[in-house]
Parts: sequence; C-alpha cells; structure tokens
Amino acid sequence: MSETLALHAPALVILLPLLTAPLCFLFSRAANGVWATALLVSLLSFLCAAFLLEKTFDGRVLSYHFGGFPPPLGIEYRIDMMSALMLLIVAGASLLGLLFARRSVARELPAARQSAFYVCYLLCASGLLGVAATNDAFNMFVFLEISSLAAYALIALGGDRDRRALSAAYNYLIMGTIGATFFVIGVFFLYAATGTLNMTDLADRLHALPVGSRSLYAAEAFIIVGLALKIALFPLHVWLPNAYAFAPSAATVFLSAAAAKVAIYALVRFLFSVFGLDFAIGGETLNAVILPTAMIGMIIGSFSAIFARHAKRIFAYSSIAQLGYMMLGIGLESREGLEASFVYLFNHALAKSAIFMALGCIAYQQASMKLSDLHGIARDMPWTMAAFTIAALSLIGAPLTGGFIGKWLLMDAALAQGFWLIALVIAAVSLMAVLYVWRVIEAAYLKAPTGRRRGAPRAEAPRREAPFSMLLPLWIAALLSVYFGVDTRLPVGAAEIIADSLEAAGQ
Amino acid sequence: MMRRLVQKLAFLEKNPRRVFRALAALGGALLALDALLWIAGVYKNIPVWHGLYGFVMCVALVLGAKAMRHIVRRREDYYAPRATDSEEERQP
Amino acid sequence: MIPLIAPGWLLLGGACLIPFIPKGAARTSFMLALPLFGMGLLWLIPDGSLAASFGGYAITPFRMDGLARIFCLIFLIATFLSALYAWHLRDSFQHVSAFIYAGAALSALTAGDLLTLFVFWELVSLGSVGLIWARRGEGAWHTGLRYLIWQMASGLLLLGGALFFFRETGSLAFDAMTLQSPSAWLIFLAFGIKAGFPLLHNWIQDAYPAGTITGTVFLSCFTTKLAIYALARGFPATEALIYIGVIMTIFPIFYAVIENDLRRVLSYSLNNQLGFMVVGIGIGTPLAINGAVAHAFCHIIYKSLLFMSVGAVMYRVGTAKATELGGLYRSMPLTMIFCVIAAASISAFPLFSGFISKSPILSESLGGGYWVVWFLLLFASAGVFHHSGIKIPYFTFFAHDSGRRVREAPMHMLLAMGIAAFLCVAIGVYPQALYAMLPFPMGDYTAYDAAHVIGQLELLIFSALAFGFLMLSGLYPPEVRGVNLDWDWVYRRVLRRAFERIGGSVLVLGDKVWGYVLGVWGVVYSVLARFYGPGGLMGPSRAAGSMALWTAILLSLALLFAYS
Amino acid sequence: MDNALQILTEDYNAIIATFLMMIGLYIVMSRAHLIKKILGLNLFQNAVFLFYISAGKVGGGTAPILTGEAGAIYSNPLPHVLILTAIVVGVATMGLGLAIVLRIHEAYGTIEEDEIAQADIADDTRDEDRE
Repeated sequence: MSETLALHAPALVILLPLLTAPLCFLFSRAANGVWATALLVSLLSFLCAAFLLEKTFDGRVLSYHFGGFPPPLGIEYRIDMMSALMLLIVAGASLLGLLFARRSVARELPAARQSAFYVCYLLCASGLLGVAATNDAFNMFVFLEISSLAAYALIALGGDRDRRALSAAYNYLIMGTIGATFFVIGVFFLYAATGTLNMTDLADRLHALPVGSRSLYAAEAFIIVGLALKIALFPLHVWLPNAYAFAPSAATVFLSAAAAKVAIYALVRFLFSVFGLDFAIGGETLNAVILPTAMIGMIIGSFSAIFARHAKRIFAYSSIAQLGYMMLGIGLESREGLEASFVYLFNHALAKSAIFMALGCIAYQQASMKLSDLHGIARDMPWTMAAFTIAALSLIGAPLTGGFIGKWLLMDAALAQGFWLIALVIAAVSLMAVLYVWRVIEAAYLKAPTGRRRGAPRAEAPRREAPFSMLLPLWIAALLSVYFGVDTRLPVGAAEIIADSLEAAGQ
Repeated sequence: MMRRLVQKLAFLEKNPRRVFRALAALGGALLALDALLWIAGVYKNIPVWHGLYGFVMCVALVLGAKAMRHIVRRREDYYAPRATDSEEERQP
Repeated sequence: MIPLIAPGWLLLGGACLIPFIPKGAARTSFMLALPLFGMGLLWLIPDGSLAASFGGYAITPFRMDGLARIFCLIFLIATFLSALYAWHLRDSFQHVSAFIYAGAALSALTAGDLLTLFVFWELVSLGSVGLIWARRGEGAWHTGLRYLIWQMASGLLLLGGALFFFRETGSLAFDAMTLQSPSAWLIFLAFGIKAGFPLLHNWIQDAYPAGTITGTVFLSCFTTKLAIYALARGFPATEALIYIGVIMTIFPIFYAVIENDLRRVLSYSLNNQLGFMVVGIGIGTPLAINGAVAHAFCHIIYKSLLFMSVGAVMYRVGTAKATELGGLYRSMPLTMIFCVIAAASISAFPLFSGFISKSPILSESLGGGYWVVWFLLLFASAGVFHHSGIKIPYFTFFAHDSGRRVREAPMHMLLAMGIAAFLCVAIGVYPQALYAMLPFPMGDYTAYDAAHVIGQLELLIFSALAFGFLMLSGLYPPEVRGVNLDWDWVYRRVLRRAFERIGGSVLVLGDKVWGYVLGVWGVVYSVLARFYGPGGLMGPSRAAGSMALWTAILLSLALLFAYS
Repeated sequence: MDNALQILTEDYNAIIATFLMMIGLYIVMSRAHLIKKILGLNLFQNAVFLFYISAGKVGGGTAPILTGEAGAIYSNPLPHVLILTAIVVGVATMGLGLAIVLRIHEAYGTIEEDEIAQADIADDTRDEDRE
C-alpha cells in the first residue's frame, strides 16, 4: 500500500486539485459544496505532500514517469527534498487558506462569484504544486501559467469590494505574462542548445557543453528576469502591493504564503540544479545582481511599509522586504545562505499567512483597512489581535519564534563570508519591521476607538470577534510559527538536506 | 509586648540627645577597645581609623549631597506626564 | 543525565497555566507551590548539562553547576517570598508577568550557551516590563517603554556578540572569556546594561520606583542579579570590572541621600550593592568570587525585604515619599522591626547577613593590593549604612510624626517579611551554611575575627554619630519633594526637547542648529512621503507600462553582465 | 561582415521574431489603452511562438508524419507540440485580460491607463488621511 502510494503520490498531489477544479465548475454552483470539495481535495493533497516529505527526508529522490514514458522523452515528476518542502508549504497554505475562506468569502464576495473563487483557488494551488513537482522545463512554464492565470482571476475577484483590485489584477497580468514569456524564451534557448527539456538531463548536457556559449548566457538572463518578475524581486515588485492589498482576504493568505515562494523555488532550481554555480552567469555576476537588488528591495519595501496607511498594504510591502531576505540567502551562494533562505521561506509562509488571516478577520468585521479605523480593535477582537501579535513577532524575528532562527541563520551566513555590511542591513531591516508592526499594534491596542468610521456601512454595529472557523486556522498558523521557532528539526533539517543536494549539484 | 516596645521608642523619640549620647558612649568604648587590642598586639590593623574615617566621610557625603541637590533638584512634575513621580499614588 | 525539567522551565510552564486557575486561594497556592517544586527539582538535579541542537547549532539549553545552583536556589526563594507577599493580588496580568519573569531569569541561569541565554535574556525583559505596565497610567506606560528599550538594547548587544562569537570561535558555549575581541566587548556591554554599569544604570532608578507594590519586589530580585551571575560566569577576574564596580558603589550613595522617593533610594542603594559584587568579580580570586556570589545571595533577601517593608507602608499609606511619612512605628511596629533587620543586614552589621558576605570582598581587595579601591569601598559601606541603614527606617517609621495612623501590614506580607528577616539573621549568625554552597571552597575563612568585627562596628557607629550630629545641628538636608536629575536627564530631557522643539528658544546645542536639522528632516520627510505616497515613484498604484520598462532595463543589465 | 551576412541569411527567423517581440513589448510600454496593451502582449507572445516553430524546422525535412519510408528527414515535432500548449495559455491570458478590462470599464468608466492610475491615486489618497 505504502509503496503504491509512494509510486503515485507525486502525481496525485497535483492531479487531485487540478482535476477537481473543472469538475466543481461543471457540476456545482453551490458555494458551500464547492468549498467542502476543495477542502477535502486540499487535505488529501496535503497528506500526499506530507507523505512525500517523510519519504524524502533521508535524501531519497522519487521519480514519477508521466504516462509511463521514461525521461528524458516523457515528462518526469521528480520529488527531492526541495520539491517536497515546497509541496508541503503550498498544500499546507492551501489547506489553511481554505479553512479560513468559507466565512470570509461568503462575506467579501457576491454569491454568484463564490464558487468561481474556489475553482480558481484550486487551480492556482495545483499550478503551484505542479511547478514544485515537475522536472520538465516546459511543463514548469505551463504550471507557472496555470497558477498565474488563476491568481489574476483571484485578485480580480476582489474588485467587488475595491475597484483597485481590478487594475492591480490587470497590471499583474501584463507583468506576469511578460515574465512567463521571458521564461519561455530562456527555456527555448536551452532546448535549442541541448535538445532536451528534462532538467536533470539538461544539467548533464549543459555541463558537457563548452563554457561561454552566448545563447546560454541569454537563456540564463531571460530565465532570471522572468522568474524575478514572478518573485516580485526589486525593481520588478511593483505589481505586488496592490495585488495583495485588494485581493479577497483568503486569496491574499494563500498567495502571500505560496506564490512568490514557488517562483523562488523555480529560480533556485534553475540556478543551482540546472546551470550550476560555476556555469554561465555564475559566481560573482550573480552576486553582483542578486545581492544588491535583494538588499535594496529589503530597504525600499520596509520604507514603503512604514509609510503605508492601509493595513493590508503594509504587510504586502513587508512581503517585498521579506522576499528580499530570501533572495539574499540565495545571492550569498553558499551552503549556509541557501539553508537560511529555505528556513526563512518556510517560517515566513507561516507568519505571513497568519498575519493576512488576522487582517482577513478584521476585514470580515469592517470594510475599511485604514490604520485609523483599526484604533482600539484589540478590545473588540482580542483573539484575532493576539494571534496577529504572535505572528508579527515571528515576522520581526523575536526569539522563540520561527522568524528568529531564519534571521539568525541568514546573519550567520552573511558573517561567514565576511559580509558585515549585509549582516548590518539585516539587523536594520528587522528594526524597520519593528516600526511598521508597531504602528499596527499601537493602533489596535493603545489608541482609543474612533466614534464613527466614515464610509463604512457597518460602522454603527459594534465590532465583534471573528467567527471560530476563521480563528482556528489563524491560531494554527500563529502557534505553528512559534512551534517551529523552538523545535527547528523540520525546517532546518529539510533546509540542510536541500543545501547539501544543491551544493552537490553545483559542483 | 508590642505596646511596650512602642512606648519605649516613643520615649527615645522625645529624647534624641539621649540616644546620641548613648551612641557616642558606645563609640568611645569601641575606640578604646580597638586601641587596647592593638596595644595588646591582637592584630595589626591601624587602630581607631575606621571610626574617624566613617565619621568624616559621612559628614562629607551628606554635605556633598546637599550641595549637589542645588544643582540637580527639579520640581516633582519635571518629567510629567512621562514619569510616575508626580502621579498620585493609588490608594489601597 | 536524566532530563529532569529545569526549575526555570517549570515556572514558565506554570506561568502559562496561571490564567486558567480561578483567582483567589487556589491560584496563590499554585503560585507558591511552583517555586517549592522548583527547589525540590533543584535538589534532585545533579551537576551536568543537556546538549541539544537548535537550527543546526549545538546548544546547551540546560547546565547545572555550583555557580548556577546557588543562584537558582536564591531565585527560587525570592520567587516564593515575593509570591507570598503578593497573596492579596487579584491581577492575572501581574501574576503571569511575574512568573514569566522569574521563570525566564531561572532559565537564563541554567543556559549553557549564548543563544539560549539570549532567548531568556529577552524574555526576562518582556516579563519584567509587565510589572511596570501593570501599575497602569500614562507615566508607568512611558517608564515601561524606556525600561524596555534599555533591556532590548542589552538583548541586541548580546545577540550581536553571540553571532560574532560564533564566527570567531565556532562555538556558542557560554564560558569565561576575555575582553580581547569585539564579540566579548559586545557581550560585556550587554551584561553591563543589566548590571547597571555607570551611565548604563539609569533604567534601575527610573523603573523600579514605578513598578507596582508587589512588582517592584520581584523586579529587585532578578534582572540585576542575573547580570551579576552572567559577569561571574563570563568575565571573572577582568580588571576593568574592579574600577567600574567602585564607581558603581560611590556615586549612587550621593543620590540616595537627597532622594525623597524611598523606593528610589532603595534603587540607588541597589546599584551601590551591585558595585560591591562587580568589584568582587573583577578581583576574581576564588574568595572574591565567592564573596560576590554570597553577597548577591544575601542581597536578594535583604533588598527584597526592604522593598517589601516600604511596599507594605505604601500599601497602607498610599505613598513612599519620605516627606509624607514618619512616625509609623506606632501603627506598624512589626513592619518596622523587619525593616530595621533588613537595614542592619544591608549595612553589614555583624550577626546580619550583609556582614558575612561583604567581608570577603573587602578583605580580598585589600589582599590584592587594591588600596584605593579598599578605601573607596569602605566609604561606600559607610554611605550604605547612612542611606539604607538609617535613612529608610528613620524617615519611614520615626522622624517627625506624619500623623498617619494606619493598620499593621496584612498577615501574608508580615509572613513574607518575617521569613526574609529570619533568613537575614540566620545567615548572619551561621554563615557556614551559605559558605558551604558557594562555588569555590571557603576553607577556614571566617568573617568573625576581632579586626573585622570591631572595625566594622566602629565604622557603623561613627557613621550613625555623624548622622545624629548632622540631624541635631540642623545641617542635615531636609526631605523635600522633587526630582533629582541624573544622567538620564540627557536622553529624557535634552534629546527629547531637542527633537521636539522646532522653533523654540535655545536649549543646549542652539536653536538654529536644531532648526536647520529639523528643516532638513522636514524636506527629507516630504521627499520620502512624496516618493512613497500615492502616485509616488515607490508608491502603490503604478501603471503597468513603467513596470514593463523596468523589466526591459533589468534584462539588459543581466545580459550586459553576462556578455561583459 | 561575413558573420553578419551569415546571421542575416541563416538566422533570419530569429531576426524577424525579435523584431516582432520588440514591437509587441513597445506597444505594452507605450500605449495607454488597455486593450491595445493586451494586443501588444499577444503580439509579443506570438513572436516567441513563431520563433519556436521556425526553429523546429529541419532543412529539407517533411512534416513529421511517419510514412514508413526509409531515410526520410522529418522536422522536429516537439516545438509544435509545446507551442500548441503555449497557444492555449496565450489565448487564456488574452481572454482573462479582456474580461478584466471589461470589469475595469464597469468600475472606472474608462480604459485609459493614465486615467485609471489617477483614479487609483485618488483612492490611495483617501486611504491616507493621517490619524
């Protein structure tokens, strides 16, 4: 039984949501029914991902030949530790987001669009899962586009509450498509040079080629820029703040936890597994491009967060800064740096999804997300704000939370290479995080509630605590972000194996 | 027992000079004992020094602090409202 | 070793349970049982350490040895007494804060590596600030914030030090180090803040008088003594500590003489007592370290007893200002007796605990040839007697009669004070019990030889005579309400004003300079705000066209790098 | 010079595709009309598709249909298959993009980018009222 499952889990984890989504669309318009199906499928998918993680924790690699055609001819799903970790993050975020979504979506979206939301959500999840699992470069493009298209739609669904969601979705669509097309061009150059699309095969054949081929340089440049767009790496981050700020709350939770991180995964996969560090634009050039952009992104994102006045946007900007942290670890090009990046990525997914869930709980009770309208909200919603505070502590990097270990490893990795300046920037940006988090905490806990909230139709009704079904996933995420700050075996153990395997591939 | 103690203390409180004299007598006895022991060679410490040093330094300390107060003292609400100094103590 | 649960973790776990126990006798009994259980655990746990891995680093979350054990013991005793003292309290926030504080401090004592130490170091700050904020009110809020900033600064220094330390040595183990590397300096400064080094000390006198009645008793026990422990562990025999310690013993006594708020007097005297311990650690001989540790042990008891007695007065009268008190021996004779016992202990009267713990430090400073240090310490000893030994009981219970007639302190407070007073006397009379627990063997050392006893008595009696002389001659400065400026004036007043004033009159650096600085800041701010605000280049809602341009630019850059 | 001539004659497909891509990207950047932008995007994508397919052509090869004839040269069929998928993606993108433009028109009353940006900035400014 276990062996059969091991054989098919790599496909099941993606196919389940991918196939369920259109079925739901065809056969059911009842939002609750679609939600229940989506939840069930997400749960199964999550279990598969957990199973795969357990299977690969000893460094084993599972290979699934799609349709029985062996690679490099057929499409191969290849699950190593890195893929399994990403699968777990995506499936976990999808599960938590769905648990959270029912009441939130029922409140935020008109009835006619609710089932469409869940269909898009499932498609987006399956696309992201596919990116993490597949070992075929073109297949990766297809999955990237499935997830992106679904994400555009998810964001646009927020347009009923705030029209800026529509323009944000449009901008994201234009940018995302350009990015994806760049990616395809890069893949094409690789295919033209080697005649294969299987990434393992690509890596082998690339290393047989003479160093210095121009089309390969171009391929790498196109792939880096294309994926940087999806990651929202500075200066290509401009689509992100509004997209996250105005998407429906449940969509923000899922996208912030999973979307950009899967793009980071794809970038790491190409840079380290396919190209290898000593190849093409390796080594110092990568340092010269990624390190500065990551650091500028951290600083600019934090500044923007400090200056923002809209709670969701504050944390959307904070995501840009936090993605900078992860890219920094990759840009360091060291074993320690990669390890730190993946630990950071894991913990950030938990903390950020908890934060956006807390903001979603607030959005459930009141339309406005202005800081001035959050005054005194901790009195009305103590449980929500308590969980928010825990997650925010993790975001800052307070000890005993997941954020701490990520930042610590990152600083250690920077210092290991003698980059004092980078370590200082990491510390400074953490202090900036204290500032913008503090502004929300201050508004929620210390400011007296304003009597009347302008433009808010629900202003007269007293704010109440969010429903239990929304608090549950929120608290799960918040407590997990503390748990993984104390018991670091899962994230750090996984990151160590990932760093080992990438280092081996980079040689 | 407590009542008797309180009465005794009340008596002493009314006669501070008596207390002072008693203390001075005790101090004198200690000085004498110190000097005696030193003469007898029980120990090599400088005799009487502790007492004089303590007296002089304490007077110096208080007078020094008194002078310092002219420089450093401010009204109680100097730091208000960002300090508790001038806040009314909460009654039990 | 068998992984018995560490006493600190027990308290931390207990702190999480406190809110779920109904207020009243059940909860207070639970809170009293926790430190007692902790003592039982401490008795069971053998010396040794527990290795673990955190984020791929080898850490030692738990280590027990002689030094940690005696500090654990006194911290548990202090927790018990403080909890007993707070029996009447019905404030969950304070209860939880206090036990997180105590638990974190205990856990920090048993931390065998810098990372674990840092984690609990910060938790100590978080727990303790709750005891200030629990007083509620605007002043307490701001005071708590200032306190927290100092504590967090200490934590960040420790974190930075730990990072560099790991890079330098490849290990995070927390053992003795020398002030040779930047990492050691960072850690030293981190400890220094919590230990109240000169110019880093203000948070003590700022925050402790602002705590709640029962909270300040907790506060006086843990933070600073944790720092003393850390210094004893990390920097024994560091000569700089001797001079730092001497300054710490001297300057607070001047402030203590003129200060009106009795809890602030005690805070200054706390700082002075820390100085003795720091000197002992700086001298670094086994006997001196033992003296420092023993002094910390005794100090926790008598200092908390002093805070308890002043707190009991505050509880009944509602204030701890010397100007408002006096003549209270009539109403609160038992409290007075306990206060006098504590005062005798802190003044190091023979047969009281302070005597047997301060003597080793003084004799070692003499033995080590630090003559000047010895003279100054002697001066400081006389000063301690002056402000803590005489001033506190005198102005509270005697002096001019304030006319206040109140009830004696409640039973549980008397009980807590009684136990503490008993310990003060017991240790003073039979010091061997304490000496036997110290990290180094004491040999046949005894504080009770003729030279010590007579010298000390002489010093004290003549100090008292000086006090009497000054009082009778009217030279003694009268108590007046007011605030005395200390070094914290610089950041509480000067810097704040400097930031606040835009077009105001000359303060310190000159109005024009500040106007200029603020003007520049105004311009920078408006530029930044325009940059990040709506429609700004970095603001939200940018059009897709410009983003596409960025893509093209970045691609060209990447290609340029590739082909160059 | 020979080199340039060789590129011109042998890789003319790349040159044409690049030219088309540039036109498409330029439209995306320069046009404010949302639908025109999408058309530009489509041109950009299609140029890439063309490039793929033209590169799959093997000199003298026939359509890749197995005839059983020995020694026959076939064009590489894989790019065609890939591009078939990519076209589907492109169509979906275009459909979704147009749908969003429709919604934007409903919500903003315009589909000129600068006017929408102005409206967004006005909304942002409303969010900004300082506390």
